[in-house]
Amino acid sequence: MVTAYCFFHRSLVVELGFRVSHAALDPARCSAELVDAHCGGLVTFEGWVRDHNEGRRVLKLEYEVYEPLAIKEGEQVLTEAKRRFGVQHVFGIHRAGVLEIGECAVWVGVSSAHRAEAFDACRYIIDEIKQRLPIWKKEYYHGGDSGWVNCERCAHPHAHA
Amino acid sequence: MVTAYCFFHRSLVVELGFRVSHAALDPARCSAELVDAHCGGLVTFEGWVRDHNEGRRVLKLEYEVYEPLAIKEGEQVLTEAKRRFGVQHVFGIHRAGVLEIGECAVWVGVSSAHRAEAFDACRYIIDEIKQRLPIWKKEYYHGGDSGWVNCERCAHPHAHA
Amino acid sequence: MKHLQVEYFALFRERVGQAGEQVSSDAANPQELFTELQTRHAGLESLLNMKVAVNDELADWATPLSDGDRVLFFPPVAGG
Amino acid sequence: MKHLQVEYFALFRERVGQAGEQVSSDAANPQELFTELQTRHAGLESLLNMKVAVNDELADWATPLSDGDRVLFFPPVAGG
Repeated sequence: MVTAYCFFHRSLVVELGFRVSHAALDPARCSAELVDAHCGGLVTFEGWVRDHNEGRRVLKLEYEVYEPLAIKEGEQVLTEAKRRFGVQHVFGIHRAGVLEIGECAVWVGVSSAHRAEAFDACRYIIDEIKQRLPIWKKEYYHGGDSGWVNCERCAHPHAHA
Repeated sequence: MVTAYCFFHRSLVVELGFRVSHAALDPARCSAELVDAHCGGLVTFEGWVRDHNEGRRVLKLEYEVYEPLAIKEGEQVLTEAKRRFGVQHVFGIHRAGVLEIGECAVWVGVSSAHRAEAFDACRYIIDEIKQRLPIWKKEYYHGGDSGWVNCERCAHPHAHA
Repeated sequence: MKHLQVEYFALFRERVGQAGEQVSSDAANPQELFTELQTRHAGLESLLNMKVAVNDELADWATPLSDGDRVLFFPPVAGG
Repeated sequence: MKHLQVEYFALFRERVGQAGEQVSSDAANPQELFTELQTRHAGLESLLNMKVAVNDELADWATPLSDGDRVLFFPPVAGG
């Protein structure tokens, strides 16, 4: 289980790659670690816990993360982004556990010589994280009930293959 | 002349809009001001002073800003981005004066309910800032000479209209 | 008869009422295993976009299972 | 004869050797004014993508000038 995050030396960014954190994220600290005098810019994405989703008032969220595979797949996504867009440095970190409204659930940053590829790479990483990593989100609603996002209305009557 | 930056109350973000700063930028502080419980995410771009440009080693930079028009045009760009992409909050700030390698020259942030439009709006804003605002960049090179970016090799033999 | 370690995540864990169990089964692959487990756990619905991992690798539902395999059932993900 | 306040920025300011000057001119528009100023300041080259503002509004090179106007000559910008 990885509880620290972002506490790494610059030259290790690539090796450390994707992380899961059980403590609040510190975006400034994450950004600072992507600094490089050869880079002209940094694009970051922060995902925040919204107070609503699909018309329902959300009070808090719980992220369940299967860490061994989330980290492995997260690393894979970062490696793909570096190779595909030719960017300098990439980093991503995802929260696990209970989060309040407004908290940062995921942080992705990309620094590179030019900005176009940093935008493309950052977008690629967050899109893939959302689709591929074994992470599940339970929303707690005003009124007392709760639900797993993407799961409650997708019962599949036929084979799942 | 505007020397403070980012010191504004949340509800004033739209009114204050684009800024020019003569002091170092604080990205964390800028980000924090775009926080909104209705927003699901934040995309930011930071432009950094690189140690090279077009094959030359750069030692430092000087930004000259004509503030009355830079602020007016910057506001216009932010307003266009909000309207065009339907995002919640937008903010941009540009440095003036002498900057060392690695310093943040420009910061743009966009928060919105969904991430796709935040990426598009952030990219639009930085692209337009670079093309439209009356800001000039002088690079000081290793070897002692210097040059105004985009100006030194663009003498135009004919009419300028 | 294979001895398998089965693990359930998120919605699946809640529906089954446990995070994992030891299972003895003749199921040839995860697809057959899941169908077999559904007869045992009424709440274990098939969900669109569910996934399976075998020994910490994402796997095809038709991957052959071996004795001692660890089979992880993932409901649809929602990171970010 | 119009009395105009002319201002030079960045490379233009350096080439002319001053940030601004009072000019009396019959130039009908910024284009004519710039050409006239070039005869006075050898370093004042026409640059691709240069711009002009009149009274703090970006303007067309053919905008008619009036007595008392403030005319700002901008070399190609490079923000960001």
